[in-house]
Amino acid sequence: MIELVNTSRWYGQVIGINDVTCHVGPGITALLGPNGAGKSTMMKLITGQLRPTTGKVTVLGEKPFANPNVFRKLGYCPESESSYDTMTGREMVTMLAWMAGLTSSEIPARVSDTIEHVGMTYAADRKIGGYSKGMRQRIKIAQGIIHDPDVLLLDEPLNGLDPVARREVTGVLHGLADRGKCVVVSSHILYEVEQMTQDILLMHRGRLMAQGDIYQIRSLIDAHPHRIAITSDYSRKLASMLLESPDVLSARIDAEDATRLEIETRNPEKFYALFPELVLRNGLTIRRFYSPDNNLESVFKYLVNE
Amino acid sequence: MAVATISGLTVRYGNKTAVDGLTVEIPEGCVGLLGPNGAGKTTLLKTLLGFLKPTSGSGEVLGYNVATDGLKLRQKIGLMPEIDCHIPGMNAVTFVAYCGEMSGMPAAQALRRAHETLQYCRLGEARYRDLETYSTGMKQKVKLAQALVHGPKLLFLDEPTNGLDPDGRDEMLNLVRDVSHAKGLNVIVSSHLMPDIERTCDSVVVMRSGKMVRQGSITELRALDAVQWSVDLRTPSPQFQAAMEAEGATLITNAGSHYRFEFKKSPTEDIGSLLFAIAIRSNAQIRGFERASRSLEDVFMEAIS
Amino acid sequence: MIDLYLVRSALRDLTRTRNLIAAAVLVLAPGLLIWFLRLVALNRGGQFDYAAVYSLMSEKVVFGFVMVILSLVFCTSVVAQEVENKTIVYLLTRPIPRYRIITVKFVPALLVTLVTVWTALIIAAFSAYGLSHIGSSPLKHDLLLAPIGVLAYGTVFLLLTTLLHRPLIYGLLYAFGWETWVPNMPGSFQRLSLMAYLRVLAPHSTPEAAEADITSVLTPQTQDVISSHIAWVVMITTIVVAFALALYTFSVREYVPRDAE
Amino acid sequence: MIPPIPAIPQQTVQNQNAPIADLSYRNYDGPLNSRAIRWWTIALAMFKLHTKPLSFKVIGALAMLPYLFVIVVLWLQGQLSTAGGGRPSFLVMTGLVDTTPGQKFALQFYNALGYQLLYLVILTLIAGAGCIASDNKNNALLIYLSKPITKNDYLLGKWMGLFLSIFTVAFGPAALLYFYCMVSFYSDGFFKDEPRLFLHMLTATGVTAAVFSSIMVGLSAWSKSPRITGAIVAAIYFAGQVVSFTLWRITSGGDANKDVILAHSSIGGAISGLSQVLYGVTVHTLRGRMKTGFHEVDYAPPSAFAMWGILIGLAVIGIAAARIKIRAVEVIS
Repeated sequence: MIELVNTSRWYGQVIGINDVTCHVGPGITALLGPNGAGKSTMMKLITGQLRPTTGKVTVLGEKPFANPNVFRKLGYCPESESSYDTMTGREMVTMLAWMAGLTSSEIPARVSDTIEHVGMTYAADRKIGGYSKGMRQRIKIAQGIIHDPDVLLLDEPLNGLDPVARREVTGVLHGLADRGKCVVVSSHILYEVEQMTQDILLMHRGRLMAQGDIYQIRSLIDAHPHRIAITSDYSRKLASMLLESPDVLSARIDAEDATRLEIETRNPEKFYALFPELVLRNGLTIRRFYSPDNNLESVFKYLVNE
Repeated sequence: MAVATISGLTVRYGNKTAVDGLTVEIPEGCVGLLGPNGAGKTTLLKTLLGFLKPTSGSGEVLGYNVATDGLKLRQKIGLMPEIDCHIPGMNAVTFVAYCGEMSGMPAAQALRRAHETLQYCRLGEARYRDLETYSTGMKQKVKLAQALVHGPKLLFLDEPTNGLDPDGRDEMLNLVRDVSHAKGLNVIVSSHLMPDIERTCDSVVVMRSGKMVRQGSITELRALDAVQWSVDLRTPSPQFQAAMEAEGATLITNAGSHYRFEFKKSPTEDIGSLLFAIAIRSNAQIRGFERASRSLEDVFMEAIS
Repeated sequence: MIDLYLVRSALRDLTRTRNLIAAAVLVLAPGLLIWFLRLVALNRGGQFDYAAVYSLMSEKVVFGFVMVILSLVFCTSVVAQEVENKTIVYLLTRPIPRYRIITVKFVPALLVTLVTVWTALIIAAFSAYGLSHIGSSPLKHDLLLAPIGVLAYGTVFLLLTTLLHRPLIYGLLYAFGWETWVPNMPGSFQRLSLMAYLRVLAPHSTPEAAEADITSVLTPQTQDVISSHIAWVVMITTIVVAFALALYTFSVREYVPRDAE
Repeated sequence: MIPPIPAIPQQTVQNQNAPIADLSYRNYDGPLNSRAIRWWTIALAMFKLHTKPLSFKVIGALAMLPYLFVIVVLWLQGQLSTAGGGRPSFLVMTGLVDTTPGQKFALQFYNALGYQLLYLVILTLIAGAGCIASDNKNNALLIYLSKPITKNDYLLGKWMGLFLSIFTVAFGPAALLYFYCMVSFYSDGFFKDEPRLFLHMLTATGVTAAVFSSIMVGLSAWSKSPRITGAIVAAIYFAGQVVSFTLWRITSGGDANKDVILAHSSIGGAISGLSQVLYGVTVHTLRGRMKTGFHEVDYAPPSAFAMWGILIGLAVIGIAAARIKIRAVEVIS
């Protein structure tokens, strides 16, 4: 639904995004990357606020810049906290609903429904100027989904939301995705993303570093060294056994907790496949088994920090 | 000993009650202050700083009365506000030294401390640059440095990791952890991100609609009555789940490749062997397992519902 | 239908209490000044030259100040305020062509300016001439010409706001630097200023200059004369060209500032 | 799943004699200044901040020109009076110089301050427009007030910082002129004729700086945008001057000493009126039109009471406005 072909965008001499080619289809896609990686630039290109310096951006088959045909089916929740401070939440959503081309008869009901959907009914008639960060965030999301867009882009939508609101909003996004809409969410908080989707786009220094399914990306990383912590009563015995394997690079017993053994393997895939047999064959009692590197956070760190 | 003792504290703005008869004793160490938006956390912090006069009730922080000893209090407290703030036209060193001087430090001492705290907050050569050119992560560090410069005994951190990317967040959390656990400062952290609280705090206070609804150490609050195990597979596997259920385990939650099971019968002695055996049988690959406890998020959701 | 709603919503925003108070001050100021002068004249038993006073107020205060400052503030805020508050993204990602967005925001700004200028003129005229002599006043002429002036300045400021990052500053420089000095320059210099043409269209008999300080009498008083046909042509061309350019610029420019990431 | 971080062992308070120092963070138990002078810290920091921009330095340097001009005029008059043999020079006729004992130097100081006023206004706008407005914009107020200072410390510091910046520019060149006159005209009765000139000069420049800073602080506190504050102050200043002067022209009908209070009822007008009162000079000038010719006019100083009243009123309103607005916390309705 969204397509970028060799897209680059500079701001004068400063690079925003650099030669990005990707395709985003229905469902939730997470756009990840450290600050300054180009996530916001990419969103602005897709939402037709900026034009690419080189390359091509198409949304639903058309160029988005100042194109009403695209905007009819596109929703956007910007990152900036500012909005129409002198309006009430309901007024702002109503105005933007008008501008989205909804008809006057359906607007009041539609606005109330959407505001209810993001859990803002209790404060809808207060001035936005007095809203907290979380309340602004929800009104911003409401205006983005008011016209039931096919493509929805949200820039850091969960920033500043409390856990309750976060669950509600995630629920709303899942609802949209289940109906075949294309939802792109950028975020810093990786554990949130892990709960939301498996499809990611990872940006770094303006380039698209990785894209696809988290598990696929994880197996790519399996080719690189990996730490695994094992808690058992036989740390030393286990260490010597494991060190016999050529794939285990090091084994270290925790200085404080002698039952905790941390090993480093250069072939995690193979290690994970062989370890259960080793345990079962030798009748070892393992009480805890986990890898500090086995989450999106370390995938991210690994890719970004090289 | 308690850092702050609050009894029956009520704070109103106009006709809106932000803190409503709050009674709580905040222990020493690193304490997480949790609550949904509008629960009165920020108001509570502002009252403890002596900005707002309580409508009724009393509060004592570090032995000072919050209603009358605002100045003495602020000498001993450092505040890291949630919002972006800086003084235009200053670089980080000047700014932090200036903050030190406002707390009464002689100019030379303030400058010395400014360098010391900025270095501690991992802000290298960038500290000579104008604050307006800083990234979010650097601004957060400067905000922390200015709260530390006058050597406070108590630190208020309002959403310290807001808007930070994973690296920045990691650095900030390590700093908070270090300052509270190795440097002997008392810290109150308010955050919406439960993993942050889990990493930095020892205990939490949960607020809702201006009242305290739960308090305790994180370990206690997270303890589960039942024995549950969480298992992380390489990819989601329905066969594994079926095999586990055949062994008498009940599935509690499943998110992607994360599973959590509860054993109704007494827990097996050698859980590792059991899990590995099932995994081999069902052709799944275990990437990790551990005795589950409740997540702080669950504790929080339960407390405020 | 959409347009009507948006015009109404923009109007509501323009007529907020703060704006109304400022407008009220500007509307009442010329009238109050006239009353003050009238009182002084009566106390002294002197003659109150209402025609001269009204001319002074209408040319210098209403056309020269109230109209310019109001169109400056309201018309530059059409785009600049949205950019400054970062709310323009909401407008630019809606399925409405950009030229329509800017037009529906521009029309209310013009209306508010025009109504304020009209009110100020009416109050000034009635304060000066009183009910009895109102028929002999040039009020009708001024009221008819006010829209031309408002449109001319409005479109110029609209163009500024679509082009420049800080239109208010440049607008102030233009309005109170350029437009106050150039019309008084000798020779054909005055032809570079809108105010000179407006003065031709709405002529006011300036009272014989009171005797001046030694420093101010040294300026020569030799200006060429602009015919009213030329004035009409210039004014209308300015309005059309500035408006068309503003619409075009707004349709093709990017208004999203780069985030300080 | 986020793995828990192992607890860092609790460390006891650092031993001073430890062989390896912990360079990370230590507590501060050093000396503290008295709380009574904290406003001065703010004032000094603001003074440094205001005077740092290049624009301030350039305009500040330009603001010395009027005093240089006055020195040139005094020197020229000296040359002309020796050459002219007793007849009044054109400088005397146009009012640039007054040779009456007791008026001679005071008039020069008065003129120089008058010429300088425009520069001082621009400097006030450059330095002061943002003095509180940019704190509002950047939420710096929260930082200030979370330190052990009060609202009054903050306000006094801000005011004093701005005052010092303007006062330096107003007083500095005046003091130089005073020194020049003292050295050059000692024998011409500089001290004998005008013994209290220094005091008058100090008051006139001080009041100017104080009024400008009070008005600026008051308006700045109510704004979030330094640019708009600057534009508003400039508009009030210049429009007020034009309106009050025009009104005076019309009501006085050409009589130079009628209704003068009206001519002085604007910020700039009141300041120049008060400085005329303080220096006690009668301004002598030529008026008229090319066609009808010129005649001599003398302007006597306006009422001292009215001038002080207007200026003190403006200053009090400014400071009160700032005091009302400054709060540590936004009250949410």
